[in-house]
Amino acid sequence: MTLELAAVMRRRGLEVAFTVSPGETVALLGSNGAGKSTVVELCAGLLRPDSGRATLDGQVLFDLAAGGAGGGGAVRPDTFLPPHARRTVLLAQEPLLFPHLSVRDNVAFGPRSAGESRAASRRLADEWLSAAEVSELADRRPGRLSGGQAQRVAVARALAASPRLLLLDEPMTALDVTAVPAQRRLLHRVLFDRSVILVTHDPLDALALADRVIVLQGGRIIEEGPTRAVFAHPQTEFTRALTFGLDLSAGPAMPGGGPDSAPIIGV
Amino acid sequence: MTLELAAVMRRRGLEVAFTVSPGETVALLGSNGAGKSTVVELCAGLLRPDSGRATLDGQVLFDLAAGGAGGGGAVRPDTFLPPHARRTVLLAQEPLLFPHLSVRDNVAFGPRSAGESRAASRRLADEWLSAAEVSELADRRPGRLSGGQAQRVAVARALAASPRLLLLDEPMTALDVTAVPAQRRLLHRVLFDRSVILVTHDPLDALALADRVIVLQGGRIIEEGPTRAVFAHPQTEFTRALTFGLDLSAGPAMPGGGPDSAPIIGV
Amino acid sequence: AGTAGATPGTDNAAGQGETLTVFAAASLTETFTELADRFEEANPGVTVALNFAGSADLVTQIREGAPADVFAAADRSNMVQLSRDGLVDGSPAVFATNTLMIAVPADNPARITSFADLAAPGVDVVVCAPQVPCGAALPALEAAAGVTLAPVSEENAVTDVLGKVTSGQADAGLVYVTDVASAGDSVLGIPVPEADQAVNEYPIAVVAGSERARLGASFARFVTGATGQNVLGAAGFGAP
Amino acid sequence: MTFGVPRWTLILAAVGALFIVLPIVGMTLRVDWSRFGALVTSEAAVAALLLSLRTAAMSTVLCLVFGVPMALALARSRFPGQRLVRAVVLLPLVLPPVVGGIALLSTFGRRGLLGETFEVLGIQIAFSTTAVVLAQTFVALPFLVLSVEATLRASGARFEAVAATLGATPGTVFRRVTLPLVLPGLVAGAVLAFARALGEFGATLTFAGSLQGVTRTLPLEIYLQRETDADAAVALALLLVAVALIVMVATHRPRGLS
Amino acid sequence: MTFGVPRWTLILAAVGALFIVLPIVGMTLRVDWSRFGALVTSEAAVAALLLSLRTAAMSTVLCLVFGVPMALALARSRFPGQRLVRAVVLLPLVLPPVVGGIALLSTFGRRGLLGETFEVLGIQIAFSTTAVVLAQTFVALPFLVLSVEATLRASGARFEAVAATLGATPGTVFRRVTLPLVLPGLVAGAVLAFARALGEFGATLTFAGSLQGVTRTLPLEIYLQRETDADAAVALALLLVAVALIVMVATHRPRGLS
Ligand SMILES: Nc1ncnc2c1ncn2[C@@H]1O[C@H](COP(=O)(O)OP(=O)(O)OP(=O)(O)O)[C@@H](O)[C@H]1O
Ligand SMILES: Nc1ncnc2c1ncn2[C@@H]1O[C@H](COP(=O)(O)OP(=O)(O)OP(=O)(O)O)[C@@H](O)[C@H]1O
Ligand SMILES: [Mg+2]
Ligand SMILES: [Mg+2]
Repeated sequence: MTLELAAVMRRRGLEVAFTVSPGETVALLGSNGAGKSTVVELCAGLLRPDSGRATLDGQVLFDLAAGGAGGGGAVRPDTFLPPHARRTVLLAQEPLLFPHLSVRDNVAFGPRSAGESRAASRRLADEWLSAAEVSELADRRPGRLSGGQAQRVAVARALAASPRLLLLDEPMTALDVTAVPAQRRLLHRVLFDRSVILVTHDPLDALALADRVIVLQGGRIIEEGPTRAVFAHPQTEFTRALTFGLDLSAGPAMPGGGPDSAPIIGV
Repeated sequence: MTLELAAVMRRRGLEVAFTVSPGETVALLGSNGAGKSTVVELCAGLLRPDSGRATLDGQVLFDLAAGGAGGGGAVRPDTFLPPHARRTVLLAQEPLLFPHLSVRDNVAFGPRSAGESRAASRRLADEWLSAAEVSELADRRPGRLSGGQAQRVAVARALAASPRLLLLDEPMTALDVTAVPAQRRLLHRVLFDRSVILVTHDPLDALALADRVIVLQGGRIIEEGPTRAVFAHPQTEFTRALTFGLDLSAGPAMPGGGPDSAPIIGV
Repeated sequence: AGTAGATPGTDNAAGQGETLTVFAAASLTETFTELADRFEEANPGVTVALNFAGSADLVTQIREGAPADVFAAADRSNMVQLSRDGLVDGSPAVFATNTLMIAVPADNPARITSFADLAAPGVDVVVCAPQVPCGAALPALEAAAGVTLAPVSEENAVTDVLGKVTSGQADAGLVYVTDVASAGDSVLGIPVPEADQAVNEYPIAVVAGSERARLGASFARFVTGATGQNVLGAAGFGAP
Repeated sequence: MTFGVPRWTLILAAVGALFIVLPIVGMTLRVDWSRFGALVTSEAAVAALLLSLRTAAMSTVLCLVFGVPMALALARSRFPGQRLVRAVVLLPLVLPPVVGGIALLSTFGRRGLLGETFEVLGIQIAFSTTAVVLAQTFVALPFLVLSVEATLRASGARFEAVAATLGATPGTVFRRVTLPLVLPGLVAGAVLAFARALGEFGATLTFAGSLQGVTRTLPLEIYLQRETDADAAVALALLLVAVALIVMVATHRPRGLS
Repeated sequence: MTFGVPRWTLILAAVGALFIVLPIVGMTLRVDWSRFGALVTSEAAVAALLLSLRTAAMSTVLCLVFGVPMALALARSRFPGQRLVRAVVLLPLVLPPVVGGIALLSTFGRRGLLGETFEVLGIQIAFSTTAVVLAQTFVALPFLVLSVEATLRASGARFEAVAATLGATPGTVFRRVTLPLVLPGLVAGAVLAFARALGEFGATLTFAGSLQGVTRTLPLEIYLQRETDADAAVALALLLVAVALIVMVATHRPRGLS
């Protein structure tokens, strides 16, 4: 499941090109407003770039000539695959749980849309809810969840849809400190053999989960490479600030690692 | 500005009582769903407890008999001060910027409501926007902000309202790593001489900003005390997990502190 | 009369189960409902379906191809319009007349006793607009009485004039004799001697192209005949 | 709890409500109760009421079938001339009675635009119960379109986007996300459409005529009764009001998204 | 971009739109254009149009003044009998023409519930332009209340709560948060109310009467013209349609919150 993407979106000042290999997890880093959410929304099909081309496993996601939307004289016609046909799943920055469905039905929504039976979808949903440690909320309406609870359910919903490409925009937001290691373990298990783009502000998440990092600034890629290499030898001010106080001398940071393997962050 | 609060809210399984002294910053810690947001919303007047009493600086915020809303035979009539009369300000877990106002007018909303002139409010707003390092967004509509940008503006809007009691529900959410130290410095400066309740999942925020911590679990207070004392000798599993890997031997954690003063967190 | 489920325009075997569709002015609702019943009694197997609306409405409907067999109008001009379009079979027959009368609320608050009183200042008089039958006769009446009215409202239908008087909204109104009769004791009728100078005539005719022209003609004769005149006379209509 | 209801607005609200309630009460006081039972159970009244209920229900179904897609198209897509289309769709609101009927005759009447086509097909629309349903649908459709469109716009398209990224096809999104989210607006719109259809008068009279049991709905019966017996008309009007009230109280339950 | 519009709905939407558009077009085709200019510029027509515009504008203002508070009370507060109140407020929608007028007469008429009070106060409503405005307000108010209430419910009270925590009094919240957020619904409701007032016929006829320049609005003039000259009526109806279209296209711009 290789993602190849090149896109320009002028309204957001974005111009990027990169590739995600099969099974690879890429962390998208960058300061607020750098364009991280824009990139994942372009992949998901929620935004339409001005121009560019993206393919997933050879299938064209979009292919838009520089002439602009529906440009006249182009020989190649513009292509824009709608989100539901892309088999990508986006966990957006806000949980956006369906207010009219129970927590269980929210999580079962992806499997149902993929054609699973009602019973099978519910079973799947219950499995994912238990993996996200929120089984006891299954029958609630989203309006009656706390912020962190809603976020966990949203993660379960995204993972349950079992996509070709998983797009996670700050999946750890609002989680309490006791939940973070478990969540990281869950993601590590799930992301293992999938293509994933993970937006995060936490260098520990990147270290624990990502094979490679891409650093955005003002809509451009300013740094790119294997996670440990980039963090060990930061080239830009942003990555220096990010890794400042992070001790990379210890072994690979793994979920559930003890204090001896713990990197350090400055306040 | 002393806050004295005792409240029971059965629907959320909450029963708490605590005090915030003038100028004191209290960090509210606890796992997801513990009741932190409920407590600050009770203080702000967005929720009505089943029973309890709260005073701010001697002024009654609410005073509700156990008999239930408008209970019959009570001698003392029920009191419930509406939010706008409380002079408390709540930064909620979601930014909820007014979609129809520019970023500047969002921040100027509090001062305007307090009776400032239009020009003075705007000047104040610009000052707070620059303190939150988002001056360049002043003329945008909230719909055109990134997640972290919206969060910063929401913080500026809450601070600009200069309340007697400031209620901050996860003010650091969605902020990028380069912004966190600056934001912490800003809060430290602002919170210095105010009564503040700060909800957070980050022990570093608590260390850097709070004089005292209150730990909630299942709607009850399970631990309480000066920050450094609680963190140095955690009594509950939650605080142990929270402070796990946090090195408190170094001097007090202060915003802008160098790597030598940096505590450590486990992954 | 109009039985539920009767489908206008269905062409049943002649005689048995025939439905005659009669379009009649709304002011004829009561009398024509009774006449239809009597006609059905006299002609077993015949059903009369009645369609009531303002005369102008009915003209529009017939022009647009409504399945009418007989048309009874509340004035000549609507019938003339229809025959000008070639939609009338034969020549219309006048089957009733009506004359104007002053109607005042039962307690007669403005103490009206004559047509001349209507012109007094402060008296709210309501009349029909000149475009509608009950108003068309008014100028003739005014000329005959030598009085010019300054009405506060020129209504679209005589029903609306009567409504204003019964509700006490107006001090007086000019309506038909039959309206005063049907309004019972909620209004008081004051005759206008000059009213016979402006008589309104009600014509009836078979509609051109009707598949039941013979039955229609017999209904029209029934209305102009003795039974019809009895029923109409009882309601206050004048003889043709 | 609510925080944006200044007290002075409650006074204005009460005056506004009284302005509508008082006339309805006033009308009730005019009813001659000794005759009420007999008046509303007369053969003609019952036939008219049944016809009204039947045709209004059918019109409401037609409004739902065509109106929801129209609202969706207006709220969720962009096409040239959209504003003009929306304005035209609302026109039946402004047409005085009779004029609506003339407009319908000009299209579906025997001599209308489509009349001849229908005639060839052996379909007679004008002056039949079908015509009543069409007339009611014509005047009621804008109500449904408006209610649903407003709810669609207010609820926004964010949840639909989420559903699409989870792999739901447009059909699934429509069925499982859009429809349930706008359900309150949909019910409100359907009740309005039903109420409007129930009260329809002018277009029916002109386009469908007034034949007892076939096209004479309750409003037409009221109009006719008024020719001879104003009391009877008021009694029947009260019957209509009661029916409308029952339907509205039973079904109109708009809710917010929170 | 939108993700919940299945393609088959567009076909239904087009059929629905045609069902409304065709009769309007059909009506236009009936107009005798050689006489059109003369007909719509006749003294009676111009007087009726001006009166209609004036009274409809005044009714719209009254609807805004009383309707917005009513919508606020219905959407944002809870009180016993709320559902009944909402249903009653919607009743003018269902009243057939004439019946609305009878109801108004029973309250504001000379012998009505309040009529004598007004008489004592020296306020003469009968046969005046005021009566026209009252009749139009009576039938148009439900439209405004409904639109605004739906928008209020859909936009939710979250932003109002935020404003209150920032120290805004209910008055300030209403002015600076609630009103701007429901503005699209407000404008839509006002346009609807204006349109409905413009087309009002039955209640005006029964309650206010019909005198050129005083109470004879355009719909009444159309109805009257029809008695003698159907062509003239259609031409005037087209004038009414054109005015309504212009107003709607110029102002009706509903927008979502996104
Ligand atoms: N709806 C929008 N319309 C126009 N511009 C927008 C919109 N949303 C975001 N932007 C702008 O586009 C740029 C990229 O935004 P984006 O949301 O991709 O940032 P981000 O990297 O996700 O930031 P954050 O870490 O704060 O979430 C920013 O400058 C932002 O202000
Ligand atoms: N609107 C609501 N209605 C009913 N119950 C609610 C509602 N919101 C939250 N709850 C429940 O009340 C409890 C306390 O919720 P609260 O939002 O105060 O938690 P929190 O400590 O803020 O959690 P988090 O860290 O996830 O934000 C939880 O069990 C939650 O499920
Ligand atoms: Mg983002
Ligand atoms: Mg919370």
